[in-house]
Amino acid sequence: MRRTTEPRELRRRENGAAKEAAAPKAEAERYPLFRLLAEDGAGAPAESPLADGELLSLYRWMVLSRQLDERMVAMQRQGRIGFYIGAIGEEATVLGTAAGMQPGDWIFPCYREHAAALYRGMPMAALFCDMLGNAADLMLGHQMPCHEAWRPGHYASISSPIGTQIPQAVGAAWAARIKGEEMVSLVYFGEGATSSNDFHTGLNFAGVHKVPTVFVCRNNGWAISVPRERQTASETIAQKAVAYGIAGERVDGNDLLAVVAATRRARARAAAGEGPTLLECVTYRLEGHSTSDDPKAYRPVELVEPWRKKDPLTRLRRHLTERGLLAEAGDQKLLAEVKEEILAAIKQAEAADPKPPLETLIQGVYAEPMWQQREQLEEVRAAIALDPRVANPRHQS
Amino acid sequence: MRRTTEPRELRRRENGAAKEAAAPKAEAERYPLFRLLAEDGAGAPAESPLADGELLSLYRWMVLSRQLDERMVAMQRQGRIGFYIGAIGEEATVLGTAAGMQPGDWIFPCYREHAAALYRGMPMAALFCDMLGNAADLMLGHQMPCHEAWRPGHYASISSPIGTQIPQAVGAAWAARIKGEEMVSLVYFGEGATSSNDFHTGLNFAGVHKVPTVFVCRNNGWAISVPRERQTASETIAQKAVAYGIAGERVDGNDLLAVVAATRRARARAAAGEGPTLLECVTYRLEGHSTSDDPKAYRPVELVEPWRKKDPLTRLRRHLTERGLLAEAGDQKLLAEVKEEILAAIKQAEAADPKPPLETLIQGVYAEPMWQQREQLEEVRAAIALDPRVANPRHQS
Amino acid sequence: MPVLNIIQAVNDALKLEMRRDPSVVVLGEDVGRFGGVFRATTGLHEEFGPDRAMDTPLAESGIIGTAVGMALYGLKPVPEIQFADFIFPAMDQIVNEVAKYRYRSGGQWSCPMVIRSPYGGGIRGGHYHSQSPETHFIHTPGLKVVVPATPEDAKGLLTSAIRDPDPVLFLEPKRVYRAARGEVPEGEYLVPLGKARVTRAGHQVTLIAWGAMWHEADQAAREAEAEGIDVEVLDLRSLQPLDVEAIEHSVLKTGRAVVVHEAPRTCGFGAEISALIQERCFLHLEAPVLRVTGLDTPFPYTLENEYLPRAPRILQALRRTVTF
Amino acid sequence: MPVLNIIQAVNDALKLEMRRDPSVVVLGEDVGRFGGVFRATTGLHEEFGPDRAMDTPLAESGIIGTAVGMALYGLKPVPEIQFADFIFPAMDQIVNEVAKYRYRSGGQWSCPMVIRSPYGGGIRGGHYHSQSPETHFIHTPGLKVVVPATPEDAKGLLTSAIRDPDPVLFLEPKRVYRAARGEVPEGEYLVPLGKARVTRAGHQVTLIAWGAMWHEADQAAREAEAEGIDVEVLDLRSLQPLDVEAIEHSVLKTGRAVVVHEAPRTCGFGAEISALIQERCFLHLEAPVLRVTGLDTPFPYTLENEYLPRAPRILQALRRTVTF
Ligand SMILES: Cc1ncc(C[n+]2csc(CCOP(=O)(O)OP(=O)(O)O)c2C)c(N)n1
Ligand SMILES: Cc1ncc(C[n+]2csc(CCOP(=O)(O)OP(=O)(O)O)c2C)c(N)n1
Ligand SMILES: [Mg+2]
Ligand SMILES: [Mg+2]
Repeated sequence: MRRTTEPRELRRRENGAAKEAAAPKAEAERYPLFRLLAEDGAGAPAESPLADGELLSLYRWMVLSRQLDERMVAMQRQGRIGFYIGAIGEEATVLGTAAGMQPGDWIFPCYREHAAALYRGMPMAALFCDMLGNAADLMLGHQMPCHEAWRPGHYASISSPIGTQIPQAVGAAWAARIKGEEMVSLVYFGEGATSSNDFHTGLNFAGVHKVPTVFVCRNNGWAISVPRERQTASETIAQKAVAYGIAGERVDGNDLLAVVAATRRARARAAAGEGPTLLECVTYRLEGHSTSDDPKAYRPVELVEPWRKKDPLTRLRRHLTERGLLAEAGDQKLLAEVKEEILAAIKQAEAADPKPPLETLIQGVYAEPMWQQREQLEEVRAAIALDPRVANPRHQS
Repeated sequence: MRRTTEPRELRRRENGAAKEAAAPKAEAERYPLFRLLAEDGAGAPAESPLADGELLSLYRWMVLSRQLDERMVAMQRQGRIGFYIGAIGEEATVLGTAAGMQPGDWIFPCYREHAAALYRGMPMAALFCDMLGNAADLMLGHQMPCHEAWRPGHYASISSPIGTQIPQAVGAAWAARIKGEEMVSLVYFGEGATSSNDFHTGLNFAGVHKVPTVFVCRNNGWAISVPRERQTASETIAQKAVAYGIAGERVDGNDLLAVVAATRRARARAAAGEGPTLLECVTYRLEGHSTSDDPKAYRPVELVEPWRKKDPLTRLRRHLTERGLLAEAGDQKLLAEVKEEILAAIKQAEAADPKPPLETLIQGVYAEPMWQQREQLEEVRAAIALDPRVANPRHQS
Repeated sequence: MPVLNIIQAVNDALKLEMRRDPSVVVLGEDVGRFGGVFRATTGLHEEFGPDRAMDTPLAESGIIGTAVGMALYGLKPVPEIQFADFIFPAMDQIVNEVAKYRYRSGGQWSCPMVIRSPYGGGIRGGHYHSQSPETHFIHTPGLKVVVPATPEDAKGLLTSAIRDPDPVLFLEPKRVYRAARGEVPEGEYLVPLGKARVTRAGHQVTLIAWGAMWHEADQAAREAEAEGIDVEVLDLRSLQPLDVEAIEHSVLKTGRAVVVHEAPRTCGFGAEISALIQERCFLHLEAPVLRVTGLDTPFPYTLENEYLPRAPRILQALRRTVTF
Repeated sequence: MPVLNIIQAVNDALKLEMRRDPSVVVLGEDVGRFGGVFRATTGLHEEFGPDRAMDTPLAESGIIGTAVGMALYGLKPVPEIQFADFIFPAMDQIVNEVAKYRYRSGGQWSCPMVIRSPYGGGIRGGHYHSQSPETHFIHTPGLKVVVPATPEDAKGLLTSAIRDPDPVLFLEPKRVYRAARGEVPEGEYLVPLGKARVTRAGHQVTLIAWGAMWHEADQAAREAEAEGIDVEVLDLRSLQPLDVEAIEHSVLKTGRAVVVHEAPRTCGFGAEISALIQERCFLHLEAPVLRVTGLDTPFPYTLENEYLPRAPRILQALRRTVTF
């Protein structure tokens, strides 16, 4: 057997992953990176889709998202929550796309878009109750942290399996069209998810039936330890739209202005009956995949450094400052407020009973429990009554 | 609810399916139809990849394929076999691709490529034993008709589920590369299969790892009752290659010369380490999907007529005649020979016991039957001994 | 009452429910313009248009995945899987999404739908057109699994399934799709999910079956009667919810039971029924619960009659049980 | 002998088999350069290179689909599914292809492979990182299903699975991945598939478990002993092939049995074992076979201890059985 027959080009591509501007090839030229704000945030943007107030408000959301992520990671380290997965470095992508849609539109999240849930009105304390899986958790303690759902804000339920939400978002928007309602769905997924079965069927179904869905790929460069170059040989994610006869667009995912503008464009196309769009937001996962992951084992820090300089928050802050919307003092105040808001919500969430009641074991399996669930709940209840160890994490004598 | 919100364009596209030369759009221009021989077979081809002897031999294979299909359909109507699915109208695609590969290459069939199995050396009588599922059937009577496998000719096993063979072909070629062997795999599937999960993963894996596989899409216009326009919104199948960063090519699937040339090109690229190719062979399913299907219920005959005129056999016959390789008398003789060969093989196959022995029930489930299979076989054997109706199709008293 | 076969009864139920409730839609491969390869959705495209009888691309995962989104948005999708053998590409959407959507969102959302699919063997389909995959779905909490045996039940159960708040897998016995004919009530007709049907009263042994195999069980019971064996026959109709009371009630009386299914024996639903009976009727059992089932092999082509647990084999099991 | 945990034992077996047989390759998400999210394939990429320890794109169907082709071509692939919960996108390849390839080609071809996957709950993973899907695969003729409980067995069974001519699903108990430590023989070490392990001899009741739950069973048996209940404990190790003789042998002696598993009760493997016992030991049974199992619900997050059939609940079942 030959020692290494792995295609040379694959290794080359991968080693070159750090280098930013590889010689553009045909497809990359057809799908140029759309950008409004300079990479360092300096100077006037090519165009400005947001009024001052909106802009400041979205900046605040981005700050909140970052603070949320940092706080949750800290809480996980302290053992106060079991798991966390955040969006550090991807804030402009998450909030820019959320802001580019209309309030009645439905959002199908992946698992990093907690800020979008809050943006859609989920109370922060409710989000934290989900992190804790406690008695006040809307998810009844059924799901891992970071798997929130918020129906009033048309924010669908998160599941762990990669890609499943994609055809679901298509189905919802298809249903809306059938009902004659103008709703456009938006669905988030990573570039890793483009390899999934459901990416393929979701985009293909949407293409055939011209379903009004905006497909947002957060191309953050990594699927846990697998770099984009090992995920697909296509130069861009946007060009995958060609396979489905739909529109594709590549946007600088760290440029809030560009993300908002591109999302609005895609939404307008969808609403006008011109079909779905695959929107590739080029960004970067600055931290580990989740609190269960330490990227040092597979990702040289040199790869990350250039992206730290492109932090979407710093970039937007500079723009706001140059635009005269934000001064150092105001920024500090905003940060303090946001931290306060988060701490208050955590406190509120932690006040609830850490365990949901025993009945939640069988709630929501069916509209009404069947005899199996009822009997089994009673079995567990009786078992606990006989021996409280049944309900305790450590039962060893 | 609105009466019909189905996108107007979808209906338009579909109604236009009959019209052949729709205004070419961007992608179709990037993937022009490769053709060597004029549609009516007249005149000198643009290039001729086959020597006279090869050409005549392939013509004979195509005639044999057509005769085989017609005979099998007749036998199914007579109740002599249970089911048949053939390749009438798609002979140039099947035999041109098979002939474009090297003998050591592996073929992963879909279910219409019986002629390729024969081309790879499967004895015709063995194929018919599979149609009969009889005691001499290499498949031990386990599979429906038309699900043959022929290992000596590197012709893999057919299964009904659509698309599954695609990543399998990739795995085989990947394995060959790992072992340092120069084998290129070829896999057949219909345009309907491009919607399957396995099409997506197969091409994506092959793209990332530059696996030497030739993906042959027999685009015959229909997936049972679903026309290509309802299968995908992409203008061509070949352009789907863009999504995987691999080569794509569109070829006139009714032009044997073009199919052979394009297959050789794709094979050469694969063998040179330049990666896989998606080869779209544009052809047409002239008959029903299978003997279980009557296309009159969903396909206006007007759609089929233009394609009858483009019959790959007529086209090649004219070319051979003009080239001076075939005269009317020779053609008649060839036809008679082929018919004779088929009849002889049928006779041979029908001579075998129609039922495989009872032990075949449990053979091949595992390398060695486990106790469950052994016990259950004995149960059935004992049951038959007690009551022969156990083994009879009709047991009602 | 008109006499219909099962396909016609299914079609009747779909048509009536689509007339009654504008949110009911059907989708799948070939189900629209063509009306389905078994013609179960014939006429729906004509009557309700392409927005409510939809042809989809060839991808079961996409059919179920989009159906989830439709259900979330308030439609009641009735996706068709052309053959139950082809349900596996959609397994992830069914097991991880459809079945868990209500639970995981704490009841904020649910995605009721009826996944229709012809199942089972005896039609010379080999192992890719004959499988009986009910175990996979009965073992998936959050799903209901319904299998009619007769045209009347096909209509009544399908209607109930469509109105049910939970996702239902509706397996149609294609072996008797056309052969099973019977009177079917006209107009709205419901058979509740979770109620077994005692199709023959008896005292000596309880014979449990469903779907196509109920017809075999019924014949075996008739032949057994001729031999003086008095059989009570249960057609379960719905495997989840399961009418365990009907089973208990019957076995407490007879003390003996035989269960029949086409799927491979190991981990088939017969195992669950056997386990339940011995858990609940232990002191009343006079013989082991016997299973007459498909073999632990894929479904064969030529020897399918030898494989299928048809009446003659069931009869032998009945004899063995009563003489234990 | 070195003391290893289960991950290390798995890694050891993989390394030795890859050294011994150049056709053995591993593939999956994050298994190459990184060495797997649980680090079970650590060092393989370094030692054997990217051609034998392969990172794949994120698609389980592709992992298994390409593994089929590799196996047909003579490699022995050992694909990893990162969590057993994520096996469902590959269900079609496993059920319709891997399991049936030998059968459908009349033995011309076969595609042996070992699909490794961590399974089970108790690690605060919620329902997408805790499932125990063994039933689906035990019910699929053509597959073998193996579940080690200890590091020693993890090594010995994995080695046998890799050398087996049939496809094997190898489920690794992630709850005790690191917690279960024990002496593991160095160098080549095989434990045959299909032989249960009697881990404690007893006369009053047979307690049957496997994988992570065997540890709970073992503890329950020790506590039962303190109460004067004499328990025989069986670790099945391999669910298919199943050592039915070991079960029969034990239950014929004890007349009572309790079976434990994490998966939902309905149609879990406990049902099959219960059915087999009453079919084979009917006249010797002195109490119904009890099942101590997960609930018929998805796996919960917060209340996972209440859900899991741990020692205290098993102990109660033992008491109920012996006093029946
Ligand atoms: C079907 C499935 N397979 C594997 C996993 C394990 N897994 C969780 S996240 C992840 C990587 C996802 O990468 P990407 O789609 O790029 O999203 P990102 O995390 O970068 O936002 C994997 C492999 C999973 N959740 N689901
Ligand atoms: C997974 C799966 N779903 C559905 C079917 C039923 N079916 C058999 S052939 C077919 C159409 C295939 O069309 P295409 O891929 O274009 O191939 P063609 O028959 O035209 O050669 C369908 C839907 C199947 N065999 N497998
Ligand atoms: Mg990513
Ligand atoms: Mg076709």
